Amino acid sequence: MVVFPGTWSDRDCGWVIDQVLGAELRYLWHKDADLKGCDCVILPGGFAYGDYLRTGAIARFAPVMEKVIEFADQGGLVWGICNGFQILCEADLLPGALIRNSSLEFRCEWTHLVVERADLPFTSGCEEREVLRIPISHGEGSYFADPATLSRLEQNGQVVFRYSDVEGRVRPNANPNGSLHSIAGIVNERGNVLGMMPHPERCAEPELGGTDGLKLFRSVMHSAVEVLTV
Amino acid sequence: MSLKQIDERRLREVALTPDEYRVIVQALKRPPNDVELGMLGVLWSEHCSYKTSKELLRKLPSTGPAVLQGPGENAGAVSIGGGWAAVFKIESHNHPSAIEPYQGAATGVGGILRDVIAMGARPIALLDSLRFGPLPASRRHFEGVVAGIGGYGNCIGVPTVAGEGYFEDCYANNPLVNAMCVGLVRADQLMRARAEGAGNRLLLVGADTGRDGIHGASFASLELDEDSASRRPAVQVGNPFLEKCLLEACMDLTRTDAVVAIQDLGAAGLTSSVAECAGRVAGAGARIDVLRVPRRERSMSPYDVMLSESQERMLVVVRRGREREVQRIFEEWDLTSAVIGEVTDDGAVTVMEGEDEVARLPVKLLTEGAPLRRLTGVPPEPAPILVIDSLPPPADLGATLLQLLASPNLCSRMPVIRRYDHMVGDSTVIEPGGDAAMLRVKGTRVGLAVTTACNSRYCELDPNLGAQLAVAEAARNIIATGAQPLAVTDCLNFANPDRPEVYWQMEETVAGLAQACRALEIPIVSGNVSLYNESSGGAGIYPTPVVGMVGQIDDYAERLHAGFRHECDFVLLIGSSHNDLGGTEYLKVVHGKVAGRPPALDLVRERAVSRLILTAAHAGLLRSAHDCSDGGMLVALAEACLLAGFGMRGPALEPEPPLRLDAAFFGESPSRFIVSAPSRAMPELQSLARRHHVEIALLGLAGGDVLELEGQLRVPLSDLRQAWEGGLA
Amino acid sequence: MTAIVARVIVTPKPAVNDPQGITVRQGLATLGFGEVTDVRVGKYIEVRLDVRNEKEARERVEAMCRQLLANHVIEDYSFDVDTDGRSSK
Amino acid sequence: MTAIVARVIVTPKPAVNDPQGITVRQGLATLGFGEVTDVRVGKYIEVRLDVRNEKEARERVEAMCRQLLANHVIEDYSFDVDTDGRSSK
Ligand SMILES: Nc1ncnc2c1ncn2[C@@H]1O[C@H](COP(=O)(O)OP(=O)(O)O)[C@@H](O)[C@H]1O
Ligand SMILES: [Mg+2]
Repeated sequence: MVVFPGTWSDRDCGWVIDQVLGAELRYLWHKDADLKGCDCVILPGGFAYGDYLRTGAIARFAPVMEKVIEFADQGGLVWGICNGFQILCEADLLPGALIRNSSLEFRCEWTHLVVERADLPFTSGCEEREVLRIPISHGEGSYFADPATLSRLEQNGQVVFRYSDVEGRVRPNANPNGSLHSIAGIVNERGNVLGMMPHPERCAEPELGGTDGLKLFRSVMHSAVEVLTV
Repeated sequence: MSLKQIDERRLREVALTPDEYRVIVQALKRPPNDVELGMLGVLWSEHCSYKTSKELLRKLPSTGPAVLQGPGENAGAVSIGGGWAAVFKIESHNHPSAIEPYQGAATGVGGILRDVIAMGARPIALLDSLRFGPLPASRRHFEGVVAGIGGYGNCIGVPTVAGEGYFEDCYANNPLVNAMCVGLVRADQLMRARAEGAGNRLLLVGADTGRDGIHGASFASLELDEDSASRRPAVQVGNPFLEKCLLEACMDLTRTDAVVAIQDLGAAGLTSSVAECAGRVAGAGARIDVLRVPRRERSMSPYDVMLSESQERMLVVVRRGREREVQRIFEEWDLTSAVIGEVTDDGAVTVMEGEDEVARLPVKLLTEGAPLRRLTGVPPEPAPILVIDSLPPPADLGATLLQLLASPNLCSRMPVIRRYDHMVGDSTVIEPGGDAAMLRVKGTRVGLAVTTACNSRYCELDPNLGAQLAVAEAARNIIATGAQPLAVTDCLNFANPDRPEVYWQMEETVAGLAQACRALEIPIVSGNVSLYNESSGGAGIYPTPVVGMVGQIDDYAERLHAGFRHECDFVLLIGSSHNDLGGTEYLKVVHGKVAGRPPALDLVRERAVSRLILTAAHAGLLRSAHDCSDGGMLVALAEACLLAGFGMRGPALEPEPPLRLDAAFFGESPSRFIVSAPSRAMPELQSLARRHHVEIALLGLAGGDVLELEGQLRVPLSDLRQAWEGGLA
Repeated sequence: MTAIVARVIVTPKPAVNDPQGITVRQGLATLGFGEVTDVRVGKYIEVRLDVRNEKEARERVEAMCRQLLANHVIEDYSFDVDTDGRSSK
Repeated sequence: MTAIVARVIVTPKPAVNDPQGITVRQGLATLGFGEVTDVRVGKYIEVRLDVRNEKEARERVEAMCRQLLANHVIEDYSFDVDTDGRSSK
């Protein structure tokens, strides 16, 4: 779990990992120069460096990011949630950019996501076309990429989550932020770097309104163990 | 020393009266120099000295078995079980928000967070209680304030989980922005901002000091007038990112025993934080050197440094010799810190500029020297009488309900709530939108319910009763979640107290708060006063005593939501209805009147109803509970449907005379709840109600997609939703 | 009617805190741009408008700045206008 | 060493939709500025730096823009540098 100054989902994600799942958790400080042997690196939500200038722009240059990029290049699992997704785009680990919500407003609300890829280490516990209910919380989560990049993403099946209605239909009024192609999460070509705007750590226990988020954490945990035993 | 020798303009600038100046000269046996005058001016402002309200506030009950810290510290604290303490406080940022809505509201949030952090607690929730003039004219204020609160809270990662928003003519020029923060700390690690131990070091941490907001405290103690424009640089720009780092660093401080105290810098900046910190320890003083204060701008005078209200700064009292250890913690977060002085035992605040002494004032003179203002209250003209017999009965109940649901004072708050991150922290087990919100205390089963309440229209009509009703409503919000009310923090917003009617309102309000809090056994552990919410020429605001309350439930698995949970559950009205139409939203919206007496409150009945609800909730008899407040029973019923996503069907409601039909539906009698329960729970519920001497009436069965009372009213849920969700558009 | 483009720059007033500027300067320093002594971050607003002449354009843009584009409590503004009406394309 | 001020303007690329610009234009229209045909909102960044000469300043600021100040996916940038080093003070 990487912590930048201004990160705030670190403790929430950390809670799910070690209290709900009982997995082993290490915090990585933005000044750290190694990844302490982690199997999966999570870049959690927040406002790293205040998101000043642009979301993720300054965080992308934190010392720890050099190691994260190396790790990703070697096929390590990297998972960016919300601010983490924005940082991954700034760091060019994922294509495109996240711009201001089309409403120009911050949005914190429950959304539905349709799972387009269930064969990834992050989604192996989901069914393809399954609809997940996961909240968003961001002011700049509108996914943008140029047409060529978008069609490459679509062709390669790199779109992992799309905003949808309860039934899984992708429709403009189910798109909370104006993302192109209703994109809520994408993966890199190799399939080891995932970025998503919604917050799965906020729905990993029934008392918080749902447990769909836990499916993603479980998937990651199992994949990490598999990678280890292979 | 005669008054002639001091320029009157200069006195006005520091907001001191000639009388106050005389007291200063007498106490010092010399005229104060310019820096001293500025320091006294800010600390003697109403905002810091409470010179108008102190006497009154003494009447408020502040003790109770759960109280760990009452008024007098940066925030109050109560024990919530499991070794944890809840720390909370409410504060106004009305004047800055009137001038610059976004930054005013944002820095209000920043300020109240620091009060909680100073107690060693981690903030876990924010609440905002807001009042504006009617839309659309006041949209700029409304949009700016909401964006500012979200801008700060969302960035720092503390959820904004509850609050209020009202729209009334009286707030058009004087919007109210009251922010409340709740934090958690282990009870044995609760900190107090006391400057103990001569020789201990004073460390200033966080933002560099600039020329922001000089005289902000005095500014908050004046009426807004034409001149306010020229004082505009008094508005500050907040940096929530910096405060997030400050917050985390302060939490890290608990790892060391090198820290004696933490004090936030708020209104009146360094001057007040140093003086207050020293003032809490008999005989203590402080000596600081302004040259050691890190600055944002060149050529700042000692005056500027002492009075600057730059945000995101904290004063830390560190054991002598352990400075490096503490500074290293701040360095880890890339925060600037500087030793700017030390604690002394000479009972004075001494300000040096290098080798030169630029100010030296007795701590007691600064913190307690302001002569109390003894004002007299005179009741105003009595409120317009309401002859309810003259009110025509509602022609169409359904249409009236829709009209009320669409009223900006009653409609859905979702357009605001969704702009606040209300989930961060993974603790929000009751989301905003119902009555109180609830946060779990991670690692325990304890739930903390939080709310704010105040119907200022009631307070305008009868400030004493209005204040009681505010306490009762806040308590009911807490009880509706199944939690037990624990303690209150209050923000007393008034117009200009120099007007005898306003001072009378203050007296009555405090009497009402005290009475209700005593009767319900809920102590007031912190609060804030904001006066002069009045524009020259224009009218002042309604008396607005905002009541912030926290409550506790041992196991949050037993919590109740406001919306119905299951179709086919029984829907019941608990409590009795009377012809309480005075001051209601119905009277205002439908009949265009603000008149009459507010709804009558019987605190003994209020307690009986609360006990019934809590007993039933605890026994697992209830599926949901929602308190009836603004808009009355029918609005509460519609809200319970809307939150559930399904309707309710029941027989026509035939009130027994002398209860009028409009009062039964839209009257705002307090001490009532709409609850739902599974059929099997009915016998036990009925006998419980009998035992508590509380009325219980079956309204119908939950379910379907209409709200229907046969032959009386039939409205599709979609129509209700359209009215309710569009009210703020 | 002439198509005119006005380029408005809105900056935080000199005495006003600019957290964004401070953070960007620190970011630049981390990246090795230690020669940077100060950063202020403001807004750039490009307004295209149809008016009779440049003089009218100036008056109108001045009015826009005062009424909407700048928050005069904490911001200053300046602008220039240009008749070519193309710019930044 | 010379004190130099660079004024950097970062604008959304034409293909990126600019909801802020649209909202500002609507706001202006409501206020009676119907003559406004288009608004784009970008950033203005004023960087002060100590360098040997203007040429070095240009190179350094260009590097800052490429690395940090603008995101090439969504933004364009332009800047000028000025030796007087006073401006907006
Ligand atoms: N209306 C009130 N009721 C109870 N306590 C109050 C009230 N107003 C102020 N206080 C208490 O008086 C003290 C000083 O208040 P204030 O100046 O607002 O605090 P701070 O300096 O931390 O901002 C605090 O302990 C506060 O809780
Ligand atoms: Mg305080």
